[in-house]
Formats: sequence, structure tokens, C-alpha cells
Amino acid sequence: MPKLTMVQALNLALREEMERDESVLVMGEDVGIDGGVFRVTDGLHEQFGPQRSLDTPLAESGILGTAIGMAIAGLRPVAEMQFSGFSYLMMGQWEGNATRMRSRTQGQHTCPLVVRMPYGGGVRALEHHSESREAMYATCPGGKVVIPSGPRNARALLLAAIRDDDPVVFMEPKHSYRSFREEVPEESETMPIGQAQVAREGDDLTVVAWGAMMRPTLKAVDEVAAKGASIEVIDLLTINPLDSDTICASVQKTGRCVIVQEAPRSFGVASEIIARINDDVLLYLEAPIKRLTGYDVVTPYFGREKSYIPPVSRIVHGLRETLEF
Amino acid sequence: MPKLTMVQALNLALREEMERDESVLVMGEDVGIDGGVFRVTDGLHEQFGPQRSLDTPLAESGILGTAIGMAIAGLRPVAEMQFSGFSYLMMGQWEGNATRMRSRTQGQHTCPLVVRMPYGGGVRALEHHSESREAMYATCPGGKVVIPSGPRNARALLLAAIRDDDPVVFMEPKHSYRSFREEVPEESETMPIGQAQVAREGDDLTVVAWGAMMRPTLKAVDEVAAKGASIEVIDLLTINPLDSDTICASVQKTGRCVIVQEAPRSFGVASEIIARINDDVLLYLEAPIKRLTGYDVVTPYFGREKSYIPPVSRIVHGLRETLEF
Amino acid sequence: MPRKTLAEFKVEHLRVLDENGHVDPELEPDLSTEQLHALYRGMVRARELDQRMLNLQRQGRIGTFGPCTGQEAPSCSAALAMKDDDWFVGAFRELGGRLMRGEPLTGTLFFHNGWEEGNVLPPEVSRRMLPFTIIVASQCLHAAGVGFAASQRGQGEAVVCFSGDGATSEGDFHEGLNFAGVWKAPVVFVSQNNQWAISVPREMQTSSQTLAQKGIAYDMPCIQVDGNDALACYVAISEALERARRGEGPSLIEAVTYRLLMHTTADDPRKYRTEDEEKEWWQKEPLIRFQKYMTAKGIWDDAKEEALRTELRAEVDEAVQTLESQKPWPAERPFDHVFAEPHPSITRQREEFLANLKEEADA
Amino acid sequence: MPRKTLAEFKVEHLRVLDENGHVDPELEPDLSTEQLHALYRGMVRARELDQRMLNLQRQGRIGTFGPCTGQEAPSCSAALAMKDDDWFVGAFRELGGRLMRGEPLTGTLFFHNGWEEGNVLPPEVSRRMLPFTIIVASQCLHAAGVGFAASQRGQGEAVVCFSGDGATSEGDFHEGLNFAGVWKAPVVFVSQNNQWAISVPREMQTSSQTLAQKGIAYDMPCIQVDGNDALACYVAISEALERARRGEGPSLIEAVTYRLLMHTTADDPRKYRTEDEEKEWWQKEPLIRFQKYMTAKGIWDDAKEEALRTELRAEVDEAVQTLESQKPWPAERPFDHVFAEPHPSITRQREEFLANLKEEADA
Ligand SMILES: Cc1ncc(C[n+]2csc(CCOP(=O)(O)OP(=O)(O)O)c2C)c(N)n1
Ligand SMILES: Cc1ncc(C[n+]2csc(CCOP(=O)(O)OP(=O)(O)O)c2C)c(N)n1
Ligand SMILES: [Mg+2]
Ligand SMILES: [Mg+2]
Repeated sequence: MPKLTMVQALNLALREEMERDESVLVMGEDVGIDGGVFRVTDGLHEQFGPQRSLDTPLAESGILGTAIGMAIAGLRPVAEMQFSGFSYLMMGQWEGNATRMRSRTQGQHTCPLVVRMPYGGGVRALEHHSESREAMYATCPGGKVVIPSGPRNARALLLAAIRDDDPVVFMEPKHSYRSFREEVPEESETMPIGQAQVAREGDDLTVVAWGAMMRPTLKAVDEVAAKGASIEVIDLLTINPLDSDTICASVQKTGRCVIVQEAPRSFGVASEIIARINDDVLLYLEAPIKRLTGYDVVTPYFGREKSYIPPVSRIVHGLRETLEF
Repeated sequence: MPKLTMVQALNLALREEMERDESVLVMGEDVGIDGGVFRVTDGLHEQFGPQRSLDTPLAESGILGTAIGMAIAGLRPVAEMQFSGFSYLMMGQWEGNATRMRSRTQGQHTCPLVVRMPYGGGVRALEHHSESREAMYATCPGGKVVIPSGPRNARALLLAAIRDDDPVVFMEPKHSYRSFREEVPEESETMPIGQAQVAREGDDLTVVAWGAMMRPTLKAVDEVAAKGASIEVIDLLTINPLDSDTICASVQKTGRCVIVQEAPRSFGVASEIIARINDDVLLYLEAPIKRLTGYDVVTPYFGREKSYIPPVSRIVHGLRETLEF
Repeated sequence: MPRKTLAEFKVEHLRVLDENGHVDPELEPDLSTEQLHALYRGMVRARELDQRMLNLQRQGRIGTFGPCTGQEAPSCSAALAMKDDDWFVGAFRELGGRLMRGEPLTGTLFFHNGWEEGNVLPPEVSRRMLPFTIIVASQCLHAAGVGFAASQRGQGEAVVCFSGDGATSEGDFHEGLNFAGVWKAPVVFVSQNNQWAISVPREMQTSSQTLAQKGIAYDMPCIQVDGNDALACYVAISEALERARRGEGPSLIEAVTYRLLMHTTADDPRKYRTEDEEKEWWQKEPLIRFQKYMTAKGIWDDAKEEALRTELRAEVDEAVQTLESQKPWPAERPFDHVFAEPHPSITRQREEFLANLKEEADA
Repeated sequence: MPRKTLAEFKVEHLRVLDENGHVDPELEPDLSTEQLHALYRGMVRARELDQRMLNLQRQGRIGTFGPCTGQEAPSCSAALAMKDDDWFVGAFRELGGRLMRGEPLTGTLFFHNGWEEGNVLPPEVSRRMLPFTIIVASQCLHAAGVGFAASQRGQGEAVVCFSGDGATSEGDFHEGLNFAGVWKAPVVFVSQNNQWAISVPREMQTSSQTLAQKGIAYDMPCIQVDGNDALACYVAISEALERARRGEGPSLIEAVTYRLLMHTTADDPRKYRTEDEEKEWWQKEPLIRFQKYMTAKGIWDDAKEEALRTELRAEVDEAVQTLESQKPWPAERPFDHVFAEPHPSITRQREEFLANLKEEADA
């Protein structure tokens, strides 16, 4: 098994699915000749030509809106938003059409499309290049939201997203694009959308994280586990529809839960997880659920961003507090 | 004190503030001669002329984007989105500019503007005219989200929103526009943004609701209270920044909480309220917090919408269950 | 040559049939009697259903809707000009064209009675027709995308996309035309300039003299036609479809027409326009002039008119009966169309929903 | 007249100074020596800072930035043509104009080092200048809104708004021009056509022959100028500003120029364009031809050039020193600028943040 970065793994998924299914194409700003500003679509232009590796005009609503038309007409577009920070310009088409076409026509017209977008901070980028707003997309029923955390699941989930018959926002933690490698099987593999994954098993505490927060979370967990705690770690992978069963089963077992979220504290995915735990397993809780999150401030420029993203030390601290509660 | 509908009360607020402050203007699709499709801006055109009651071209990003420019240049625009269902087209300007201008320039340029929008169901309207997505706006730090529940607080909060130095999304429960009247003082009055209001005091149970859900909630509470329960009702009024202090103080006292929300269950404001209670007063809870909400489906057309909005009977049932837990 | 002219453009106006039904013989398209009858029938059918819906709405028997009266020509002409394999992408005032493309009368009735079931069409109809679009101008992008997909197949499919004068202000209109232009997508954009976007008159919507000239921004062939003249609409749309099929890319047609009635049944035009203006436009409406044209041609007479009206009214009666005898569809259907595959969380909510319904019914 | 011409339009190109610095005497604007010197100084100052920033970035001493080299003429000409009370609304490649309007060199340095403090300008500068806009084309709407507000005051203020060729594809560009057109807002839209939007060439961005013609969609005076010719830019912007002040509404100017360097320091143009193309455009760049023009006029010489460069380099040195001797500003400032009034929930998070910081520092 080759060791790939997430960028390479995503590129692999696109390539294999484009080879397998002629109706798949990638589209977006600079995805063609340039191979995308992060090189996720690198080489597809050479292999599949400009009609399946489609450089579009600079317009995010345009990209999603035309992808909707293509999807209705039988293609499977994988559109790229250059950064999630520009994706809000497509929100009208997302809320108003992509997520509604199936229910509007009771399945006669559907939007099997993926919108890929790098999100999150930590790469010293300009304004609008660093925030995490997965919760915003999660407020729209009818659309899925998927966030991989490593090269292997990125590849498997992107394949699943392309094959999914519903519109998927696929948010890629850009901080993890190249920061580590993982073995990725040569054989195609997919993972089910809508299911979280238990990344570590344990009995004393459940930790839920996703995307770029998985790495610092696992580091922190290792550190605390080294001192004897048995910690279960759940990698959320799909934000919407949320797999509360996996989370609640774990919390029922452990009685304690910490959620690590890069996004601001309020109105984030962590809140929904807490609500699900409250719904189903509140009585098993032995401590308040802890949210380790960003703050409710406008995403700071990169001079300050490091202090604003939960670091390993803060996670360690939070795990200990919850274990000792 | 005259008895006014919410539409009249909002109209009053606009009129008095436009009289008091020359920099205030209303703008949007059909807000001028037509007085708005719900007549909230009725008569302003006659009184203040077309430059302060400004019919704009049909473009939501355009409306907010130009309002941002006006606000930076010293005006206080009150923009209308004809329905919240079209407001997602302005999300790029909202997330990217309105909510960020203050932090971007550390206060040198600011966006004192209001975006009014009718939201919610129950009026047998076409698609896109019935959903509740307050949570989507709440995911953006730097912008406030306010939802009045009756004529009197609508007037007071709209005045406060116009005078607020930050951008405010002001969501008006269209179902309550004309469905009841309330006494509204002749004298100008404002209410603080960022504070919830205790609408009924009680000791056994805390109920939190907002917007159009306040009326059925109060009815249900009256019904249950008539049988002897002492129920505290909190009218949220501001969604962001959320007044968790008022909620947590109440739950600390009552130990039980029901949240009534028109929006879909997941990723809504109710989840954030649960998270806040978990943060601060979990140990006082005597029962799981109950969410009475819409469902995680695409907002149905009006033939079905009634079954999808929490009715009084369901709230009554939920209150009882939580009291008896 | 320091101040040199780089490019020149002009915008033309086309009319074939004047307000009194006189045809310009040089411009008259070569249509068979059957085709002319079909076009007229399509327009009258829309008018009849529209008028009936207005009554139904006033009686509270259907919900809010936006009448199309006076604007029957552009979409019916398009339907006549289109091939089976072409795509029809509408806004919300193309009843005539939709019906001609095969949408059953009950479709619009169910839709306006608040049921998604109204959008569920016979497969052969839905295949090449997108549902009613409410988000103004958003369909312009769908059309460009459909056009791209169609041109990939290379089978000469084209797309006709409708939007209104108000729609030209939206970013999506611009992006739709731009994408279609760059891709040379086979799309005919028809801008129905009915003079009003609710209460906002055309001249407050944009400062351009015509809407047609907006095509110049994309070097797109553009023309203004008399939108109450079904023959002019037909000629312009047919020419544009030909260009599209030849791979010459999109076109923009401004069809100048008038919304004779209210914006929707929730609207009161008295607030913002005069009855005189409306009366003036009633003189120019599309049905009468077409009838006169056919009569002069000797292919229409009072008997035919009466037979047609009688037939169509009966059809409308029947559709209304179907509407009113239709039992409500299952309340839980929305749960079945959130996603293609049910997710446990949605399935559980579906059960909860049914339990709640039962309880509320029992209460 | 069934096919009558409704309207005709043309798009002109303006150049005053050719690539060798020869001026067209009939078109030469009447600028004083001081003005010409100021214009040249502004362009060279931007070039010097740009080049230095490139080095700093390569050494990891500042973050990603987008160089403006080769595009100094349009924004510097605008700054020269504008009055103090006019508004400058930029995108992200108008360093020259921004500096001429009074932004300190440290502004852009701090900004590109990841500090909001770089956007905090001396009050008299910030008063009529909006910060750097990253969301492409979104500033076109701000400009229209500022223009509306300015025209309400009726004191002859105008707005100059910059955007790029890629920006013309965004809905906000279209909406900005349309709103400004309807309001007859005093806005001069300058579209810097530098041939590329990252890797996407101008001809894949839109199918129109020129960007200038996009103004026709709003009946807006529009012109294409040689954007590397500072005099042509000055003439066109001045004329447009005059129209704006006379209440004649907005204009669109396409300034044809070239992004001589990478899109940003994170970009590698070798992926998508040839060095030959770049070399060709280096022949047309704006500084040298302006220098030749001034030399021919007898108002410039090598000594002046050297003095200017020496002075500006020293200024840049000093700014870089200020940058590097600047201690980080307080980490908690973002909490102070979420809202004008602190809210208890934010205040508490601020305290939590400080406690976390302290703990992490102690750890
Ligand atoms: C994006 C969006 N904004 C606002 C509305 C509300 N609205 C519905 S129709 C309409 C006017 C449309 O005008 P026009 O495009 O001229 O079409 P017409 O109604 O005249 O056929 C408006 C503002 C909407 N449906 N979609
Ligand atoms: C709305 C939006 N989409 C995408 C981007 C990413 N991006 C930054 S600059 C750029 C190209 C801009 O091209 P152009 O308008 O020609 O300006 P130039 O960079 O050439 O000056 C892109 C795609 C962005 N900043 N904003
Ligand atoms: Mg119209
Ligand atoms: Mg460019």
C-alpha cells in the first residue's frame, strides 16, 4: 500500500472514479490546467481533457448552479470551491435548489453532485481562507456534509460521495492536506456516508472530533491514555446526517464526553452532538460534556490564529478535567 | 395604548426612527410604492420619498452589498429580504463582509445595518416562503440575529436593531404578522438586544421558545399550568448573541427544560441552548431536556406543512412528559 | 489610432404580427395549419386554466398563484419550436408552454394546492422539463448546466430557458449567460419583459434601454421581439434554436409583453400602476391578434373558436374535479425524499412523526 | 418596420502613450510637472514595495501576498485623478493607488503578516478608503452603496472601484453595476484586465471580445484603455469622474494590463502560461514608458531616477524595520471587535481565552 498525502488520496479517488464512470467530471476555478490551487485535481486535465476537467468562470453560484443542471441532465459533477470561505456565494443554489430538487419532484429530478471545499485554519492564509462553517451547511436538510480526517478515509469517502445520489458538501481540512501520509489501498474502497467511526476503543471517556481536529485529538488522547485512562475516540466523518447512534452507544458506555471542534463554540456541530446525547443517554452522564472549540469571534487573521484553534495542550487539559470530574 | 398587529408595530418603529434619524432608510424589493409585500413599509414612501424608501432591483446580494456600502458611508440602511427563503443569496456578503467589517478594521469601518426578513410557515405560501433557518445566520460571529414574538417587542427590538452599531438579521415570524394584536405604547421604547425575556415565571419547568412558536407555547403552558404546574417561559428574542444566563438561571431553579422550535430538529438553536445548559447547569437537571421541533426534512409544501410545525397539542404533551419524567 | 473603435453592436426589434393581426408577409414563418392551430390552442388552454385558477383561488380552493394571462405567446411559441429532446427550463409564468410540452393540467393545480405531487409528471414529460422555479433567475444556471451536459452528448439537444425582466438583475442571470457563453452551450434564454417585477417597473430594474442588449456583455446574439406576437416569438426562438444546434452557442431574446393581471393572487396592482396602462395593454394581448390572423388566413372561424373553448373548459372542469376528489397524499412522504437512501435518524423521526400524527388525530 | 434597429453601441480603445513612451499630443492630458512626478513616484513606490515583499515572503518574513508589479498605472492614475473627498474601493492589486491615497507602507506589511492592525489606517486615510477586498467582486456592491450615500450628501463626492477580469464573472459585479446604473451613482468602475484570473485566461472567463462592453448591459459609458499607459488611464478615469460629479452616473473602464508575476506567492504561473508571453508584456510595462515620456519632456533624468529609487528604498527599509520590530499585538483583540458593545457571553470567552493562553504559555 502506497503512503499518500490527503491531496494525493483525493486525487486518486477522482481519477479512479472518472475512469470508472464517464459521467463524472470535475469543475471549478483553476481545477483544469492548474490542477487546483492545492493540486487536488492535478493531472486530470491531461488524462480526461478540458470537458471533464472543466475550468469555469470565477463564480461560485455559477459553479453550483450549473452543476445542478448537469446533474439533472445525467452527469455527476464534482465541483470545487477554491476555499470554503467563498462557498457562501453559492448558498442560494444550495439551500434553494441542490438540497430541494429531490423532495420538490419526489425523486424525479435529483442532484447527484459533490461540492468539494478546503476549510479550516492553520496554514497562515489570508482572510476568508481559514474558517470552519460546517454547521452552516448542516442546517439544510436534503444535503449531506462529509469531512474526512486522513488520506485513507478521504479517498474512501470521496468515492462514496461521488456515487451518492444526493448532493454532498465535502469539506477538506486543508491543514491535513499535506501534513502527514497514510497507507491507502490500491484497490478502490468506499466508506458509508452517515456513519461515524470508532478510531480508538476505550471505556472511561468518549472523545468526538472530525477533520483537522482529529490529529491533535489523537495526540492528546495518546498522552492522557499513556497515564492509564481508557479513551474511546470517534471520528465523525459525516456531519449530516449525523450518526448519533455510534456516539450515544459510546457515551452510554463511558459516561463522559469531550467534543473537539475547530469552529466557534456556539451553534456548531458540537452543540448538536450534545443535544443528541441529551436526547438518548443523558442519564448515563457522569460529568458535563465538554466542548473544546474555537471562540465566538470573527476568524482572526493568521497572526493570531494559532491561539484560536484548540491546541493539543488544551485538549489534554480538557480530557483530564472531564476524566476527573 | 393602541392595539397593533406586528406589521403595524414594525411600521411604527420604522417611521419613528426615520423621523428621528435622517440617516435611516428602508430599501429592498417592493418596499417603496408598494409598501412591501406584507405592507411593513407602507406609507414610508409617501412620507420620506423614494430616496429613503428605496425600491431596489431584484437582487439580494445586491441589496445587502449596497447596504454595506451605505452603512460604511454613514447611512443606517434597513434592508428587506422579501422572504428569508431568498436571503441565502446574500450569504456571501453577510459572512464575508457585513459581519467582518468591524473586526477587519478593528472598528474603523462598521456596518450599522438591519436586514429584515419574514420567516417561517403556516401561511399557506409557495415553496421557499416557509422555512426557518435562524441557525444558519447564527453560525456567523459578528452578526446579530433577533426574532421578535409579538407586536410590542417587535417594535422595541426593531428600534434597538436600527440603533445598534452592528449588522442585525431581524427575522419576523410572518405567521404572527397579523394573527393577533397587542398594546404598543405611543412613546418610543426599545429592548436590549442580547437579552431573553421571562414571559411567565414558574418553578417546575422552564420552556424556551421564540418567534412564531411563542403563541402556541403560551397556549400549551396555560393549558398545563391550569392543572397546577408552575412553568417559567422564556422568550429568547435574540438568537445571537445568546442570553444563556437567563436560561441557565431558570433551569437551575426548575431542573427541567423544554425547547420549542419551528426549525428542523438538528443543528438548530435548540441544540445550542441544550449545550449551554450542559455547560453551566447540567447537574441541576432532573430530566432530559426536550426538543419539540420541526423534522429534519426539506420544508414541505403547504399541503402538509401543518403536520410539520409543532402544534399546541404536541407542546402540551411534551410539557407533561417532561414534568412527569 | 489612439481612440479606435474596437467593436460595434446593435439591438433589433422584431414583430411579425401587428396588434390588429396583420402579418408582415416577408417575415411570416412557414407554419402549417396544424401548427398554427396547435399554437393557438396552447395559448387558449393556458388562458382558460389561468382564469379558472383565479376563481378557485378567490374561493379558497387553491393557494397563491401567479397568473400568466397576457404572456401566453413566448412559452407556447417555444414549445412549438422545440423538439422532443429539447429541454424546457421555466420560471413560474410559462403555463402555456408547460402544458404544450405535456404537463397535465392537474400538475399546476396540485402544485398550487400545496402538494409536491404536482411536480411529479409523466416520465416522458419530466424527462426534459424542469419544475417551476421560484428563486428568481436561479434556473438560468441550471439551463447552462443542462446545456453543457446536452452538448457533451452531441445529439443536437437544445435548452430554452425563461426568466423575467426582474430576473435580469440577479447575479444568477448574469452568471448563467456568462457560463453558457463560455461553454457555447445550446441555450436560448428568453427574457419575458412583462414590464413589472411585482411593483417595480422595468425602468427601475435596470438603466438599459432594452433587456436584449444585456446579451452584448457576452457577445451573444440578442434581439427584442414583440412578446405578444406569437409569430415573432416563434421566428426568433427557432432561429436561436438553430444556432444552438449548430454549435454556435446561446442567444438572448427579450420578449416584450405585459402581465395583464396581478403579480400573484396576493398582490394588488392598484397600489402601483394605473388601470389605463392595463387597458392599453389589453389592446395588444396575444390571443385576439392571433385569432384575427388565422381568420384572415381562412383557417379559423367562430365555430372553431367556440368548439375549442368548449372543449378546453370541459378539460379544465375535469382537472378541477380530479383536484377536488384527490384525497390528501400521505403526510409522511417528505421523509421519503430527504435522501435517496433512508438514514436511521430520518427513519426514526418518520416514526415519531407518525406517532405524533396519530396522537393529534386521537386528541 | 418590423425588424428595426433599436439601439447601437460601440466600444472604443484609448491609448495616449505608446509602448516606447511616445505621446499622442492631441490626447495628452494637461498635467503639471509635479503631477507627473507624483504619478511616477506612486508607481515606482508600489513597485519597490512589491519587490521587497516578494523577497520577504520568500524568506518567510511575511505571508502570502499578490504582487501588483506591472499593474501600477490604473490605481495610481486614479489616485491622481481623485479628489480628497472621493472614495477609493479596491480589490487586492491596487497597492500603488492605496499608497498614494495615504496608506502607510506598514499597512500592507502588517496586513500580509496576518494582523488586522494593517487595516487600521490614519483616520484621514481610512475615512475615504475601504480595506483590501478578498471576496472577488463583492466590493462592486459596496462601491454602489457608498456612491448612493455620497450622492445623497450632494457634495460632489465620487467613488472609484477596482476589480479584475475574473471578477466580471461574479454575480456581484453585475449587481454592482446594475444598482449603480439605476441609482445613477457617482461610481467609476475600473476593471483591471490583467489577462489572467489565477490560471484562467481572459478568454475562458467570458465570451465577450472586450470587458468594456459589459457596461452596455447597463447603458453605461464604457471604454477600453491601455492599462499600462498611465496617461490613458488618467484621461479615462478623469472623464468618468467628471460625469459622475455631474450626476450622469457610473462608467466602466477596462484597463488592459498584465499580471507580470505570479497570482500570489502561492502560485506558479509556469503551470499555465509561457515565459514568452510574460516577456512580451514586460516590453509594455508601465514604468519604463512613463519614464521615457518624462525624459523626452525634459522633466526626468538618471539623477532624478536614482534619487527617487534611493529615497523609496530607504522608506521601504524603514517600513520593514518597523514591521520587524513590532511586537505582536494582544492576542485577545478579536474579542473586542466582534460587536461594538461587549456581550457577557463574549466577555466570558475572552477571560477563558486569556486563561487558556496563560496555561499554554506556562506549560
Ligand atoms: C431570488 C428571489 N427573490 C425574490 C423573490 C420574490 N419574487 C417573486 S417573483 C418576483 C418578481 C419577479 O419579477 P420578474 O422576473 O419580472 O418576473 P414576473 O413576476 O414579472 O414574471 C419577486 C421579487 C423570488 N421569488 N426569488
Ligand atoms: C469570491 C471569490 N472566489 C474565489 C476567490 C479566489 N481567488 C482569489 S483571486 C482569484 C482570481 C481573481 O482574478 P481577477 O479578478 O482577474 O483578479 P487578479 O487576481 O487577476 O487581479 C481567485 C479565483 C476569491 N478570492 N473570491
Ligand atoms: Mg416581470
Ligand atoms: Mg485578472
